[in-house]
Amino acid sequence: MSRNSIVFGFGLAVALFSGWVLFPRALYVNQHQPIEFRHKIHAEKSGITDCAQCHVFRDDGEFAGLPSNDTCAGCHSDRIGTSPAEAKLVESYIKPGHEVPWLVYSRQPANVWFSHSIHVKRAGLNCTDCHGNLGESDQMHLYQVNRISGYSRDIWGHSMSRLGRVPGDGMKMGDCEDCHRRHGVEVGCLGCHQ
Amino acid sequence: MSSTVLTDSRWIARGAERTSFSRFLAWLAPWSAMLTLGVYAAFLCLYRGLNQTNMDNRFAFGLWIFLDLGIIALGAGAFFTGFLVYILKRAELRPILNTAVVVGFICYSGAVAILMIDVGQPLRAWFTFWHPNTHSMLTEVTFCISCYLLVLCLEYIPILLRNRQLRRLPSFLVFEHQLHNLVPVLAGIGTFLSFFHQGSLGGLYGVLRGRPFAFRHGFFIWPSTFFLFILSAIATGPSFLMLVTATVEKVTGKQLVPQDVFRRLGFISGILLGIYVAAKSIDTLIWLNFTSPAEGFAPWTYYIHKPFGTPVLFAEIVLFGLIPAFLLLYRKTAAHRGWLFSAAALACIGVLMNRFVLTVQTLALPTLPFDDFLTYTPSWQEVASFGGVIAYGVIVYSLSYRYLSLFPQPKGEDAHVPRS
Amino acid sequence: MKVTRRDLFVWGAGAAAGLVFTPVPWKLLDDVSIWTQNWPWIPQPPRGPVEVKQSFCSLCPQGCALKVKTAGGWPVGIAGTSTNPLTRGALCPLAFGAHQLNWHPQRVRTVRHNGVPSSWSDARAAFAKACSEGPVVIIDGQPGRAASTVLASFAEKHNGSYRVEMSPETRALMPFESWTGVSAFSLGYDLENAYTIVSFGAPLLDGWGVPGRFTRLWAERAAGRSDPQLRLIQIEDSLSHTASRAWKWVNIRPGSESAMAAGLARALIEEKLVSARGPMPVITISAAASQSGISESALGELARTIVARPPVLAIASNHNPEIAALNVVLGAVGAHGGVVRRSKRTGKYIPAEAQIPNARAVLIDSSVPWDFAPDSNAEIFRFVAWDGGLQKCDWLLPAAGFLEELTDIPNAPTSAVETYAIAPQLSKPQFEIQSAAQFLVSVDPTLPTVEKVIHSRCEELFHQRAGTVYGQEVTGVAKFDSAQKLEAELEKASTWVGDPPPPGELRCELREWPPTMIAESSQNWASTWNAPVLPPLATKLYRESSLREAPGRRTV
Amino acid sequence: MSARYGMVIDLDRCTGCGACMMACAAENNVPPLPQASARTGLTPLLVRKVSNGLEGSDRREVFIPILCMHCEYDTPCVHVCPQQAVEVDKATGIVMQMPQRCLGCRYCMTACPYHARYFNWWDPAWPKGMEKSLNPGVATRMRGVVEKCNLCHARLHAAKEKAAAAGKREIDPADYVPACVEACPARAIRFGNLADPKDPVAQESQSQDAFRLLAKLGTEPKIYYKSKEPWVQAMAEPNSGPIVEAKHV
Repeated sequence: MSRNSIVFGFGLAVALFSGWVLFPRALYVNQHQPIEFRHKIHAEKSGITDCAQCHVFRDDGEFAGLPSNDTCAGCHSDRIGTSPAEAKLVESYIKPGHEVPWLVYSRQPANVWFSHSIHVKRAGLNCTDCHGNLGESDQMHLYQVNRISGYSRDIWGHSMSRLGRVPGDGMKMGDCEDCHRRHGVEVGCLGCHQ
Repeated sequence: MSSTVLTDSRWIARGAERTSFSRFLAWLAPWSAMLTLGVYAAFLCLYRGLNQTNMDNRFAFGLWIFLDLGIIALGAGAFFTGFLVYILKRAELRPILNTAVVVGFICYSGAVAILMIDVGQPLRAWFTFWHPNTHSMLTEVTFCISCYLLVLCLEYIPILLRNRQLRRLPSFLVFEHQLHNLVPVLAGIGTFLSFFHQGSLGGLYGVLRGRPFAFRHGFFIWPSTFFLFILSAIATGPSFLMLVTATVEKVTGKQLVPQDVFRRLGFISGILLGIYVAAKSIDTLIWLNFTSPAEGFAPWTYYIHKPFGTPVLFAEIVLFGLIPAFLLLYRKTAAHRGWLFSAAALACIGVLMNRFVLTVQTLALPTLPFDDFLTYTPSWQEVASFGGVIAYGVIVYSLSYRYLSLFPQPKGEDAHVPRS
Repeated sequence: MKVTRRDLFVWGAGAAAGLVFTPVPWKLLDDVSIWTQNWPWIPQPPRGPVEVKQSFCSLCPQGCALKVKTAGGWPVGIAGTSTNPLTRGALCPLAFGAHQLNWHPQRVRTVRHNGVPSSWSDARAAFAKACSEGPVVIIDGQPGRAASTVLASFAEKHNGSYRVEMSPETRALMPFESWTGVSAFSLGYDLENAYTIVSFGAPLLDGWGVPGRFTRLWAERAAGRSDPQLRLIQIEDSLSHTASRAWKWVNIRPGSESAMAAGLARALIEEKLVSARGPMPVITISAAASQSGISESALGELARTIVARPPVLAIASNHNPEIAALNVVLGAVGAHGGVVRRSKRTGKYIPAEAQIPNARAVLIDSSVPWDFAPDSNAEIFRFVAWDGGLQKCDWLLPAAGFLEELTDIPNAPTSAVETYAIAPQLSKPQFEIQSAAQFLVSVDPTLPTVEKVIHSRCEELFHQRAGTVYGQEVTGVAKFDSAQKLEAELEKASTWVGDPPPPGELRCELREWPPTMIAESSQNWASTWNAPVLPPLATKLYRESSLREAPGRRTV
Repeated sequence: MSARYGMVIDLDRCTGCGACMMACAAENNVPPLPQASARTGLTPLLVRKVSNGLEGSDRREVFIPILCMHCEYDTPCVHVCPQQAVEVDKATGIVMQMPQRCLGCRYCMTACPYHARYFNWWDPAWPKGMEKSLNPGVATRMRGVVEKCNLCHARLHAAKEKAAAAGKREIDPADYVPACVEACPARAIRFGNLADPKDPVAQESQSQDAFRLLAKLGTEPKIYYKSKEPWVQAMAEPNSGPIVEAKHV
């Protein structure tokens, strides 16, 4: 009997190890941002305090999302610093006029409709409520893409168990629903899908 | 020849006489071919999508749904026999218990397999368990069928483990014992689940307010078809068991069960069929005179489109309902093997016909005043996967019959009558 | 120690039990279903800022005003401009899928010489050579545009001839041109003031004129009324879309429109229902009745019904002198609610016959319907955005597709007032395209460019100080303090509308009753516009609905 | 306040041009699949040509736009869906179909008496490059799911966002007009809030000539039709004389 339980336990251990440790590594591919952007530096050096200074709302209320080249070119039309990252920005994107192919941590699929206007302007949410402290981060964290679904790992959240998540870590539909439930805001499927 | 574990004869129950391995293979060959074609067709439907079928936006359900409803009705023998033996303690039916379980297992697993091809996005089918809509009959069906399939597996395993080779593993034997003691409980659960999904399969169409041909009132949340389906299923399940067993006797040329078992089954079938026919007639009258007119549909309009004329209604209720019921109950005919089995066959055809009318005619009939009557012929992919399920059934049954002891054996130490 | 079979079973059991408590089965289940929701091979719409812009459709001579939604610089949605006084926010069905046309599989992507890929320089050289060797014929489908001016002046300078392929609506007006001497291109119908409209198979509600004009007019004054303010009488051999909606449908034998018109004219004159103008039709009432397959009494009854509620206007689906003559008998020419002259501007044009003898080269502008097939041994230079196939042409030259070039929008045929508008380019050209005008300018640089002509037209409008500009708001031309301002306003896809002409501008006398002509069958949306292909969506929807057959040659 | 969006379609005004179908298909990124037929195609809005069954000069034809009727009571498709891919929106009364949740069992299609639901028998596809012309407000669907008219939800989204940007809660009705309504050159299709007694469409829906298809089923459809012609009004209910779908002639 003891032999049986040892063998059984061994099988159990192997499964648990591969499931919790090996599986995530196999599931996600690491990718790197085209440019080592650093929110913190920008906040300190240029005194940008408000996210909306770069992540602007268009006049029609649509949120522009990531700043386009001309926003960056506002300061970086030519090199103003010494960092290689800036050099790359100026030389290979702004001057040739290519938009920077940023990897968006919170990118949702085409069937999701999300209005920043409604959440920020009407409901008065802060950026950090959903995006966490990305704005103060010293540098961009590793971007991991799911081999199967193609989603960023930030959508599921970094802990495979989805336990102990903080704002900005985990943006699945369930997370939206939780917040909506907490605030008693009810929208149907097509309230957020398109 | 060296008799290794893999030798065919070593797997056959001691004392059981079976045909030669080569003849057995010859028997399996055509069925395997049929199954292979079916699997290929199913693959096409999954890989290329349902455009491989001839279903369309108005004929959204086709051959497959009819098949599912049909074989699930015929498979009802499994739970019902279990119910009779373990709950109502009708010991005389024990001999066909194993067959009943195998047949049930085949029917249900086959139905579930077809359903997985029939839905457009099988990989998302589990959403039904995660986000169930409790108001939907289909949710009820999905839950009950999948649970009952699990029950059937659990009932099948002990039969499997009693195989001559497998039972040599002590742990298996222990497992088998445990399971076997569970069987009465399983039979109870199975009965409960089956009542519900047989019913909700009927409810599936009965709730269709938008299809006055199928729509029925009932009581509480269940339309009358809910109860009619349960009745017709338990009425014809035993008949189907009789037919299967009789066929096996023909093929193997052995007498496998005591003949009074057949008469007993026939009697049960007959009684229930009689009740069903009565209930069905009453329901039909209510529907023709009240339910349908209230929805703005004059009942005669359902029967102006050939081939679905009133003869179909007559055949379903009288020819394949009342008559077999009579034949099964009337002593003289019931005593006569020929009459008995043709009556059973009629009953089975009747239940299939009922399912066909409900699934196919409902969709063929127009609802909008400017709609026209539609027809549909299944594509070869649909037919092939249909055939694949039948072949699968034959093969599984043949294997079970050869290597497991489905029937009490006249002699030999393995001669096995389930313990009480 | 020896691993037994049992060990394997036990180990497997342990592993299986363990796996259930790992993310593996659950996460895979989740990710796989998410995968099915985002299959990589399923196209998704472009991301990017969405803007709404204004322009005009140039796919047929009607030039309807468009509200165009763009995303990432590509048109992604079409709707009508409700502020436009002529089209009033309505469009033909095809327009709603027009933004797909630029990616149509039959799009002409490169210059082709007898089917083989060639280059613009070769085409230019070949054309220049042709011009030096003999006369060229230049065919235009939408005269009055800036581009038309370029084409015409090229023809003039290089002893060629400039001809025009006319829309069915314009052809229906041709008889009046020959009788009054006023160009069919400056004639129109005063629909708004007509109380009875007799249509001889003209698809008034199904591809005739500007949908926003007649369809809206009919919807407001006639639809569903037993005694409508506007009586639409459809005389047609089949229950067409128009016939099925008309106040009255007169079911006649195919091809008997002319006889019907003449018969009606005779009945009107004989029964003194009109103050007789001009000669008596040769055909007798009984002959007309028997030819058109209705009883004499019905014909007489119809004649009385027609004049019961004047003003009356008869509309032919195509060139048909007898129907035109009926208008003269009815006194509809030059009258309130009849055939009117909208401007003094446009001159007459030589109609483009399919027969083109002794020309060295024929240049066909992209505005000419693909059906127009020149029967000539001359070298043919055809500008077209889509290849309709089955047409002989030596040079196939890729022209601008939908909204791919700046153009101006002259009068719509049948319009009762003079109009002018500029259609800005809203879609980036994907291939090396050129309009016929650009091509000719590159051959003869002394010609004015389209932009120049548009500019001078704006100057002209400004100096006339007449008319009104309909944009975001309505402004009289007199209010503009410079031609530049006016041009700038028009470049925002506003529309200039001239002042309505004084009545009685048009006089028309008939010397003898015109000869009978075989009336051509009427057409519909699918056949009026000049592109040889339909938007794939239109083909699909016509196939999947019982509305009408999708024209076979115009497939996806 | 909760709205009940609905339509009144004036059949006397419909000329059968098909502009509504085109606008609908373009707005909702319906793929122009050449292999689709009248029975397997996708037409969230389908204009059907119906005749009074007579021939010759007595023949009459009418065009009937058929779309999801957004049934208000005991909505047939909603209570049959096993996994809540269909629901009636509390705030708008719109019957919402969620293709990403759908498993393609097609039970809802058998439940719908109007045949207003369509199955994606094929994966959507467009001629090369044409995906650039798709409407960004609407995600394309994958094969194996059911779709139908969602009353141009993308336009409701846009209206909501516009309102939110202006700091308003309620949308401006002028900002939310479905594509078919905007497209109709005869203004035969009118859209409004049936719950608002002041709304002209709500009033029109109560007029003499207004009717609903198969009203006796008791599903309270929110799409009304309107006609002065008796034979057209007779189409409200079945079994009422020789009314047939007109084929091409």
